[in-house]
Amino acid sequence: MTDKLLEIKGLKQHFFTSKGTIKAVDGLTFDIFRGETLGLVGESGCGKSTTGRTIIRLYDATSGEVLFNGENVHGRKSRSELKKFNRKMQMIFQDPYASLNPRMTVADIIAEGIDIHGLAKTRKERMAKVHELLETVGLNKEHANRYPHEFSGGQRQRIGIARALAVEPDFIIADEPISALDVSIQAQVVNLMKKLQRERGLTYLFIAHDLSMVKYISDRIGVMYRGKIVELAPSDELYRNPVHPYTKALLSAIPLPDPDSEKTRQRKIYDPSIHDYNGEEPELREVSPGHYVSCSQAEFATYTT
Amino acid sequence: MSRLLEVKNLAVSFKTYGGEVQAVRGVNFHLNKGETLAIVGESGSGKSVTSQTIMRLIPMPPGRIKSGEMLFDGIDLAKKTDKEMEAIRGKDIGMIFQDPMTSLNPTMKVGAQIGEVVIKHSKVSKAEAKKRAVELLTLVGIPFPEQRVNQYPHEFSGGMRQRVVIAMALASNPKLLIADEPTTALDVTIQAQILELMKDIQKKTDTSIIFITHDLGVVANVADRVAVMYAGQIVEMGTVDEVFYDPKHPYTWGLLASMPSLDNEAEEELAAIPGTPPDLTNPPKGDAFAARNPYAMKIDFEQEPPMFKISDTHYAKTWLLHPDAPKVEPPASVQRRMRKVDNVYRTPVLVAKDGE
Amino acid sequence: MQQLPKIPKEMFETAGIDRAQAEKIEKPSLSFWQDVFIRFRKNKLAMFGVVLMVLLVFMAIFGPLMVKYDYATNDLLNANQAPSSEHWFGTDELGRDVFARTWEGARISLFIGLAAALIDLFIGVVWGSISGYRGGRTDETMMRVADILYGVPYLLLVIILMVMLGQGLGTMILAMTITGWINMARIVRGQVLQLKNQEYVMASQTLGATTKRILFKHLIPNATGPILVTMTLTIPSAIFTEAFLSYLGLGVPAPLASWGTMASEGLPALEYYPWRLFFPGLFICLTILAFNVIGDGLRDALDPKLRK
Amino acid sequence: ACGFNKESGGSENASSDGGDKKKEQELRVNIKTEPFSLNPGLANDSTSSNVLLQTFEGLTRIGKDGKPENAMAKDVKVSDDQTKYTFTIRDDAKWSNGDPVTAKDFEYAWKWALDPKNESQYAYQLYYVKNAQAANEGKGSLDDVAVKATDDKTLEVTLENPTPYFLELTAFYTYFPVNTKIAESNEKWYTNAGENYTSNGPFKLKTWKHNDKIELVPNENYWDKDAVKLKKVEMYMINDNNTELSMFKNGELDWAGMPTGQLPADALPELKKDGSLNIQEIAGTYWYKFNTEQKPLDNVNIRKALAYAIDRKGITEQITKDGSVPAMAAVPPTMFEDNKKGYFKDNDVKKAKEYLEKGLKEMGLKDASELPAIKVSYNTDEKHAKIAQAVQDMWKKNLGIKVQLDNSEWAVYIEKLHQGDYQVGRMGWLGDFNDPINFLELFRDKKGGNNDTNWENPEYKKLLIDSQKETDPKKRLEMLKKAEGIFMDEMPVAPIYFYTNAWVQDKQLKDVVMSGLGDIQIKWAHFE
Amino acid sequence: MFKYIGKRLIYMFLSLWLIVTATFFLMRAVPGGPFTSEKQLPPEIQKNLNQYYGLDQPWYHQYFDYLTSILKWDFGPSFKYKGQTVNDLINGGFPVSFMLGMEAILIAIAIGVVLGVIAALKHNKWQDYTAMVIAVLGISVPSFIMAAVLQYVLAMKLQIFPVARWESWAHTVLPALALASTPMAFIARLTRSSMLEVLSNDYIRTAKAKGLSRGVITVKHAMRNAMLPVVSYMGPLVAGILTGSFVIEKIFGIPGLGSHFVLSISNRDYTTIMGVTVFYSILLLFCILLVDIAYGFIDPRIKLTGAKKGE
Ligand SMILES: Nc1ncnc2c1ncn2[C@@H]1O[C@H](COP(=O)(O)OP(=O)(O)OP(=O)(O)O)[C@@H](O)[C@H]1O
Ligand SMILES: Nc1ncnc2c1ncn2[C@@H]1O[C@H](COP(=O)(O)OP(=O)(O)OP(=O)(O)O)[C@@H](O)[C@H]1O
Ligand SMILES: [Mg+2]
Ligand SMILES: [Mg+2]
Repeated sequence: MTDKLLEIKGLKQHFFTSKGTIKAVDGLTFDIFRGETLGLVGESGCGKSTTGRTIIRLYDATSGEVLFNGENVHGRKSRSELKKFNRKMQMIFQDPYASLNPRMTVADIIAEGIDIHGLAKTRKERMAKVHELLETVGLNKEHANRYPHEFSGGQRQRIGIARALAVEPDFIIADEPISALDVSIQAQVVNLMKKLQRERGLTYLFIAHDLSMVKYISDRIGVMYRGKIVELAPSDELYRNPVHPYTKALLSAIPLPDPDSEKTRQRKIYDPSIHDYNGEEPELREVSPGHYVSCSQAEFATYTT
Repeated sequence: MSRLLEVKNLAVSFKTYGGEVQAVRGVNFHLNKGETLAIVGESGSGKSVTSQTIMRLIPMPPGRIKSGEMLFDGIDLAKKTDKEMEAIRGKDIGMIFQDPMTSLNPTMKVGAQIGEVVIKHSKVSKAEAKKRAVELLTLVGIPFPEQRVNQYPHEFSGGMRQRVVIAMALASNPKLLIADEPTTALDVTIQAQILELMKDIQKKTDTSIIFITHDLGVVANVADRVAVMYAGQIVEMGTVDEVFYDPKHPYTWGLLASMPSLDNEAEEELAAIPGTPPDLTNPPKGDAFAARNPYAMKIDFEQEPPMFKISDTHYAKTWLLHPDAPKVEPPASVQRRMRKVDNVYRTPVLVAKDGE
Repeated sequence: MQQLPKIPKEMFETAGIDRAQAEKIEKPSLSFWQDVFIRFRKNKLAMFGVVLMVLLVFMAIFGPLMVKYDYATNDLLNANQAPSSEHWFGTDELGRDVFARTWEGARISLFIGLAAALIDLFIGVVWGSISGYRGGRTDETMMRVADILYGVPYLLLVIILMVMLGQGLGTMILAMTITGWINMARIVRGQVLQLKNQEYVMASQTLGATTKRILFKHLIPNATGPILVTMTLTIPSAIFTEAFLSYLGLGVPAPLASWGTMASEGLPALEYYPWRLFFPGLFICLTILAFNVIGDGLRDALDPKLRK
Repeated sequence: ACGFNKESGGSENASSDGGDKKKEQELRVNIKTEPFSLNPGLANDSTSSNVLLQTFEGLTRIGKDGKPENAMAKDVKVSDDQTKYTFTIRDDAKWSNGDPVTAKDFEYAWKWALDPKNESQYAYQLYYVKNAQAANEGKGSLDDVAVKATDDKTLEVTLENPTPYFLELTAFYTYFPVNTKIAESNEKWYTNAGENYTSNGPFKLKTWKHNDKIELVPNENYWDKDAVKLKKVEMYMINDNNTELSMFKNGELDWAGMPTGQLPADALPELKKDGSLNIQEIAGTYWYKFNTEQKPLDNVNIRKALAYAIDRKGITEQITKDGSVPAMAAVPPTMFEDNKKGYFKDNDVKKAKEYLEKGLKEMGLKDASELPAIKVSYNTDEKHAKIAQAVQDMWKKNLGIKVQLDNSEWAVYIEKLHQGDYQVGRMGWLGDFNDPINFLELFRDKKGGNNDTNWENPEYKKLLIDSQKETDPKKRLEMLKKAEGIFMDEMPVAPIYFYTNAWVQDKQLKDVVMSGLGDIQIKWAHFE
Repeated sequence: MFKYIGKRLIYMFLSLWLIVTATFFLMRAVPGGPFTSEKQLPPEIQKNLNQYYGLDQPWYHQYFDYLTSILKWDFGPSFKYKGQTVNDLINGGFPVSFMLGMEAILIAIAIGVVLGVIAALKHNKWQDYTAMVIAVLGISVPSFIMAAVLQYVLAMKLQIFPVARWESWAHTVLPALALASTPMAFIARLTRSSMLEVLSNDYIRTAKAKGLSRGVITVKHAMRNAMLPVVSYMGPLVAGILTGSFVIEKIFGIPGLGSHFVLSISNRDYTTIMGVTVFYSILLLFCILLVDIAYGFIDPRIKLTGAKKGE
């Protein structure tokens, strides 16, 4: 777990609107290691989706670097370089209904990447690949000629995954892949993602609200707040030993499917004004091995003791 | 305890080109004053349709109430005219819709959208309505409400929009609040805030709440009673303890089993329910869940199970409760949470076809 | 309290489930277009439109053969006869059989209407979708080009075309479409502006799809509804533009007549020989009606909100 | 009031509100379009003419009998060689503002029109005056133009050639006078009604709403003002035949149709039937020009075959329907009485076939089907289109000749004809003045003018030139007649019909005078 | 916003310049000139005329003369209507066309929107079909036929309105109706389809859930959102209608600007062609700009700056 697949350095994504600038992502720095799953959680609107989309170049970054295998993704690139990069990094979208073109067959959706990158020489080879991918995600051949509207949410999400897998990527960004699904279907999708990771050594950036699911799937978790990472740690460590007050508030708010514990749960409330930065920019500091917290020098002192 | 709402044998269907979708197929439940009933269930199981039928909001056509009564304070809502419903909607029954992104008019200021309800039902001036809108936004925890009332929905984040929708539903202190997945789009901290707010209001005004959600954690948090829906029917209903600690229906087991838990070192696979929901244009013979039910028996493919009563408040619709059925063990993760609940009958008894 | 139903014991044997079967979809496999087709076919009004259209086309092909009169042969002594068993639709000012002329004209008008509509469709869709999808300066430039074409006097453009290219079908179609596509482009652009932020478009972008691919595979197919409605509105305007072009010597050469020219020529006779306006006018209306109900039917059949 | 058999409701209404107007002697006519100019020196269109004829008056005026009579001139003296005219202006001739009309006003107006810098497009109408053409073309001086006001009331004019119809010309609007005082002080005097706009005719301009209407009232300074009965004339500009007739039927107009407006052809049979249609023959011919330099029209026999094979009666009865007369000659019968009969028989298919055969043989062809399709061009107009289609059918049926039709917008069409880019093209000519020369000289020269047929015949040309020197009117007419004979034998044009004016008018409207040229004068008009 | 409008104004100038240039050269390229007539003028006279009107100058000279005169808003004298300037023609004709156009637009919008809304509310009921038939008639019966029919029925037979001319308010009714019929039908169809779209939106259901009445929902919630496509369609339409319609003005004898658009070209009246084209284009470009701005007002989500990917 020391092999850095993705290095994100000072990434900023600002939106310029008529009402002023929205700093959706404001200086992110973190690494993702080969073969791990990094979970990303945080308040809604804190910039999680924007982060994912900027990494994969759906948005042009305002500033900062994204190094993929040591190469800057956001630099000027020729068409073929771009194509190569597009193959290596893929995305699964939040809404399984919106992310599949309702007027294309499943086979065409899945094969889109194959067609774009010319990964199949013949029609037969193409269909063979599609069938293989369908099997990989637990669907069968018979589904290839159907249209998305005939599938349930969970099945659609698996089609989205098959589409991403078609180009044999190393890295997949999953933006709330399960939020819109009901519990039992969430499980289908998560199981599949784990299985694929085991079999193909994939790396995930997993964005979600549902902290129990995030914990279940992630090796490490980053907590975002207002465009910045406030805490980053291995998942067990984060749950056992949250440091940043926002993380604490977040964890304390997770509802559990247990009426008794819910009746007694005490929620912590995060108030950003408790930080007294005095103009000092908080930085990510390592409070224990692998456990980073955004804090001032003074806070750092209290956190480490 | 007085019953605010009593739904009897409700069946709703939609005429589509593909055939008649039987979205709700004979639903019975009731709701007491000041009580929260959670409805859980798979996508497409008819949760939203049930709740919208109570408000008489399903599009007709293609929708049609095929049968049933919805007694609200003793009056059947199914028989009301559209005009009469206008006086009830928003005033006696408030509704929070599933999708906050699309539930607000994109071209109207947020304050005006909230103020509208106030003006309609309490006949106040525009200025007063706006004041009330600001109050309501404060109530749902939106910062700077004075500025926010003059903004448009797209200038709000998803979570904030959801709260606006909630504020609208609360505007005239309804007797019944129907909340259709009100917190799905929210992160857990805001979700918790909203849940607390709803409970707060419930306490103050003795509001009854129907709470629809996928999130069993939220159910555990808010519900007094839980109804589990599958394929247009309620398959299990009981108090929150009964459903969480002594579930009887295999679908409920499946739901509970597929949740990961925070404390378990979960290297094991999540227990997903395999397969897809049945086609409601052509509901299967027998038990609709049979095809996906690992405990399915032959009878499940032949005959629809009746509703069994396990306690005064606990019902389940499965052949497994039949005395002749083999004793089966729920999945391990469900077994772990099982415990003894009070007042359970010695053997389940059959309930009459209509009525509870 | 009720009696438990009597059920044979063996029914309670566990049946279990077949994992492979679990993913089966109950509904029969229908492609998107099959589905659209089925829903379209169930729409009685739309089917009426189709039948009407088929009848019109049938008459355009075989109508002129049904009477012994030729569309061009004059019979000055029998000019302006009212409809009768001899001349079903009467005769015109040169004594020509209006029935024969009407169906001869149908060929032209239907062809012109469809051809112009299709060309407008093609240019408008491509132009509008590129403009909307690219946005920014491309959009600005492309839309301003459309404005400029709109601003230059059409009559001048047409006369120039006529002089430079001479009379002919090609010139006529060119004249008809030179500005005709602009409306379509505006509408498609609006649609694309909406659609381009859909997640499936982003998904395609992340796969490295080219603009062309995104336009033709994703954006345009999903804008078919409004495109169809616009197209049904293009057809009548093409039919009458042809009449206007005839006026400038650019339309079909006399004695051939289209519905448009027949109607405009029949107009002054409205008070005296109303059949000369009535029949071409009626069939123009019927054509437009057919296209509108078909368009509406398709719109409904394609509407994702009505689907599921 | 209109005398139409309409339902009672309609006609009652129409007559009641029309009736008052009539009692008040208010006339409403349609003049179709905005006149290009109400300056007599600049006017070049019939709309302007129709207004100017009512507001201005020349030295002479075409009287009720169609002959020129003295108007502004009380006396005219002509020299023996018929080239020198001395006009004496009447003493009571006044402009509408009370200024006297002087001989100087004529001299000024004519020279102004001839002045090249005044871009008058109709200046050539004055070329009969000695040195006028040279001056207009910038080759001579305006001072040399032989028109001279010797004193306030005497105007001396010397002509290039003896011109027997000169007194008709002086009734034409280009020869009208202009109020020198006003025109010199304000060069835009003619653009609007108002005190700057003075005229010397029976009416004066009260209002001129551009593109909308012109309102005339009697000119109280007019020398013959007692003859003028109308109290007001409204001239509307509505360029739509159907609207015009509808307005007439509705009692919103007192006159519909030629020469100020036009009736829709389809309405004519009904109007004829109920007896309300008036028809008068005028000096004009509708013809098909042959481009004699294009095969096969360079062959005179083919031309003749084509000309003979036209059923003119059919055309005039079924298409124009306005009483127009089949034309088998070039000059209208109003000028050559015996042209009613013409030079050949109408629709003479037998002869036509003979000529065709002859022509084909000369061209070395066996059969008409070997002829390539002949292109008939016309400018866009319903009537032209119908006639062309009828002719197409006739030539096909009678001669087996294929015809292709080609219509274009007016300006493009004219350009085509002028450049010889056509085979057969329709055209018409309305006489400017009442003399055959006006028709025949069109084809005198191959280039220039209105020939377009590229036809030229030395004998024909000589006859025309000689006729201009001829002072004996009878001999002169004979020469012209002979020229026409040559013309009809060579057949560079196929005449189709002679024009008529067809109109309907209020039954109570009397004494509107229409000249043989089709001009209208309402000086004497009144309602009874 | 102001920056955006400023930018658009610059584009407008650019577009206008291109329109003027294209028109100038097209105009020169078409056969025939302002002095083309049956009778060919002697070359000397032709030369005089050309000189007088500056047509003997090299093209670039004339071209720049036009450009400068446009900048000075002085289009020069009409070639055909002697003594009148093009500015006179425009000043005289536009107010009339404007009046007529406004009336027609109001009729078209009022009736069109109502028809469209009713059709959408009563989707697939008889009201929908009735509205459809009316709209189909409106679309397939062009204005010149509509005008003749109106004249025949309302003026000739029923004697309610005068047949033609432009005098009193009663005179304006028929031409306005004729002019409005096609846009009205168009608007009805557009409104219907976008209303259908809007009515199936969730926020309409939200509004119902508030207990609002149908009328309020339709007017306050649905219509504003449904008007967007109609508004975007209106840009060129308004410019076209306000500057008059040749056919309608011809049939009703209305002294508007519309006839100059066509007649100036038929007459090859160069200065008038340029003048009315410039005038029309400015109006057109303004209308399109207004529509784009109005779009943002109607739907606050629409940003004026055409948002690009990643902006
Ligand atoms: N295209 C855009 N233009 C302007 N602002 C935007 C745009 N996209 C996102 N934003 C803003 O950027 C911020 C971050 O948005 P983002 O979608 O990344 O949040 P998120 O963390 O994914 O939230 P959620 O959990 O609700 O999905 C928000 O305030 C949002 O309003
Ligand atoms: N307007 C409609 N026309 C046709 N079918 C409909 C319509 N509305 C709902 N349905 C069908 O009714 C069934 C129940 O839908 P409903 O929205 O109640 O599900 P739900 O339980 O709320 O699911 P989710 O959790 O996804 O919100 C579904 O099969 C759906 O397809
Ligand atoms: Mg997001
Ligand atoms: Mg729902």
